[in-house]
Amino acid sequence: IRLDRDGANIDPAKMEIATAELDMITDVFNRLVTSCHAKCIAPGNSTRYAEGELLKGEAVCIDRCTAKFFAVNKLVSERMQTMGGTAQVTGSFGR
Amino acid sequence: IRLDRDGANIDPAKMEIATAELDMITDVFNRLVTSCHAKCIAPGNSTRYAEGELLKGEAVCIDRCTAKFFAVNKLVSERMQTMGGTAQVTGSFGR
Amino acid sequence: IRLDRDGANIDPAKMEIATAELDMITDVFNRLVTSCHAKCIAPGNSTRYAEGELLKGEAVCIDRCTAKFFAVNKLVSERMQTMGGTAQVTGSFGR
Amino acid sequence: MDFSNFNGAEQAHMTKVLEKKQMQDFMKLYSGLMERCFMTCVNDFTSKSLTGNEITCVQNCTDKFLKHSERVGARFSEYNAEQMQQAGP
Amino acid sequence: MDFSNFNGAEQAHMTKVLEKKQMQDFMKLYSGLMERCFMTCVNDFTSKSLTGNEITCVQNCTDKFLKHSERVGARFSEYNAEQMQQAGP
Amino acid sequence: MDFSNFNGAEQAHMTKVLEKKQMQDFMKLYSGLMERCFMTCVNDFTSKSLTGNEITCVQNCTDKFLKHSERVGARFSEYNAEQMQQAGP
Repeated sequence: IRLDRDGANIDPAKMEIATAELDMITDVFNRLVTSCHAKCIAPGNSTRYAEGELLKGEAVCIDRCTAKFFAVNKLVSERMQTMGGTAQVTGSFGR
Repeated sequence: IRLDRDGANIDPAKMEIATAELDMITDVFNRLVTSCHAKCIAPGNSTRYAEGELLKGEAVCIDRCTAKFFAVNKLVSERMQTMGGTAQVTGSFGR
Repeated sequence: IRLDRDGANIDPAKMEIATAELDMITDVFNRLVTSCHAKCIAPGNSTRYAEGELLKGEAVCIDRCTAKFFAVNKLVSERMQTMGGTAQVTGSFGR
Repeated sequence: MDFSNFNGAEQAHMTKVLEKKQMQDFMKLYSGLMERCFMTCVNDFTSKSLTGNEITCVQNCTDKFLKHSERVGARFSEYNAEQMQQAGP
Repeated sequence: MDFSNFNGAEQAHMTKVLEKKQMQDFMKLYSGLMERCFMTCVNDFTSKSLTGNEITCVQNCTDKFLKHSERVGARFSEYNAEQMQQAGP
Repeated sequence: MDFSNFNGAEQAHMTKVLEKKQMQDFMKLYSGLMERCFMTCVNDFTSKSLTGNEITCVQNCTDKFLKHSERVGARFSEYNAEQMQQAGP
């Protein structure tokens, strides 16, 4: 247990978990941005980047892509719990 | 304010900014190496890696590719300032 | 030299090297998983993920792919030592 | 993220962590965007300077990526708010 | 990794480092797997919900990736053990 | 990077940060190079051992990548020096 300047308690374990959660959210967000960019922006353009605006079709695609990404997130997370994935995966590292 | 062994001041905020700047430079350098490798080395070779030397054309390509990468860096950086990109992007994270 | 709660010595330099070694092993392992997935699982499937089991051919491919990955690891590491790669590479960073 | 069961010192600590992470995120977004627009728009290496077409392409690519990232961010916030409500009190 | 020349305090320290790393690894494996299965299986954006085919594909992709990763891990351990023995006393 | 307005203690601190970062960079370069050369050169999985062609390809790939990275580094240094001069007194 650490005391900060004002004498309040900081629980290091709690901070570590919150930081890990934050890292996870950021990682997922970054992959979401990249994946939906690849699905909705990059491929449909035969004339590459002729305009800087989001086209109507691109905007609609982004909304659907985002919704499907969250659904896959949920699906994979459930699947890994069913398979007892955590134990298998970290266990497989051979340490 | 922290004192080191010799009693000199170390300003933690200054150190953090310098470290972030260093991380940024490294990240840009690594992306430069990867991008120009993809543009100049990998694709033109139908006979994959028949020699370990840089060919004349590859060396010239690397120099031009590097110059263009810096120009894009400047262009994107200016564009993001015009758009007020910083506020938009970090603001869009929804926290 | 730092003392832990029980008064035992912790050598920070030793800890740093061990942590770096651990980072390296993890990085290599992750690249091994990704590379052999691309070589053995993704491409051969015209019917994408019709089953959740590893097929016989996929399992054999993983074993060979892993063995070849280790061989490449050894080859590259030797090559970089011959070329005095360490000095060249870190030296080329221009700092 | 729900920080409501954090005391003042813990909240202050996490705010600092968050600020540092946001700066890192921004840098990563910036360099990722630059690499992506470079790879897509620049394909001619017969000269050292960008062509007019390349400049336009990079500017549009930048604008579009930022708008894309902003829109995804909006959907992400809505989703997180929904999740929070379902978990709620 | 050979921790045999570490004293108790050093071993305890490295155990904590290892635990933290394993949590980070697991998260990275998870988000990498999710991105990969999304990119491979989801290709229809005419609706907001996953189709039956997409759901099956994602489940199979997940199962297969975990089994793949497990098998690679087993080969990796064997290889490390061999290397250790060759270096050994 | 301009450390001229740093005091001795701050310079010493940044030197340590730099050294650590260089080691990490080197490792990342190494594992990235290895992955790249493996993906490009190794395509036959009918056997456990590398073929002669694969060995030659990996060696050339390594040599070429290091020379490429060295040349890019030289251009990068020149560019940074120019930028410094333009900003300068």
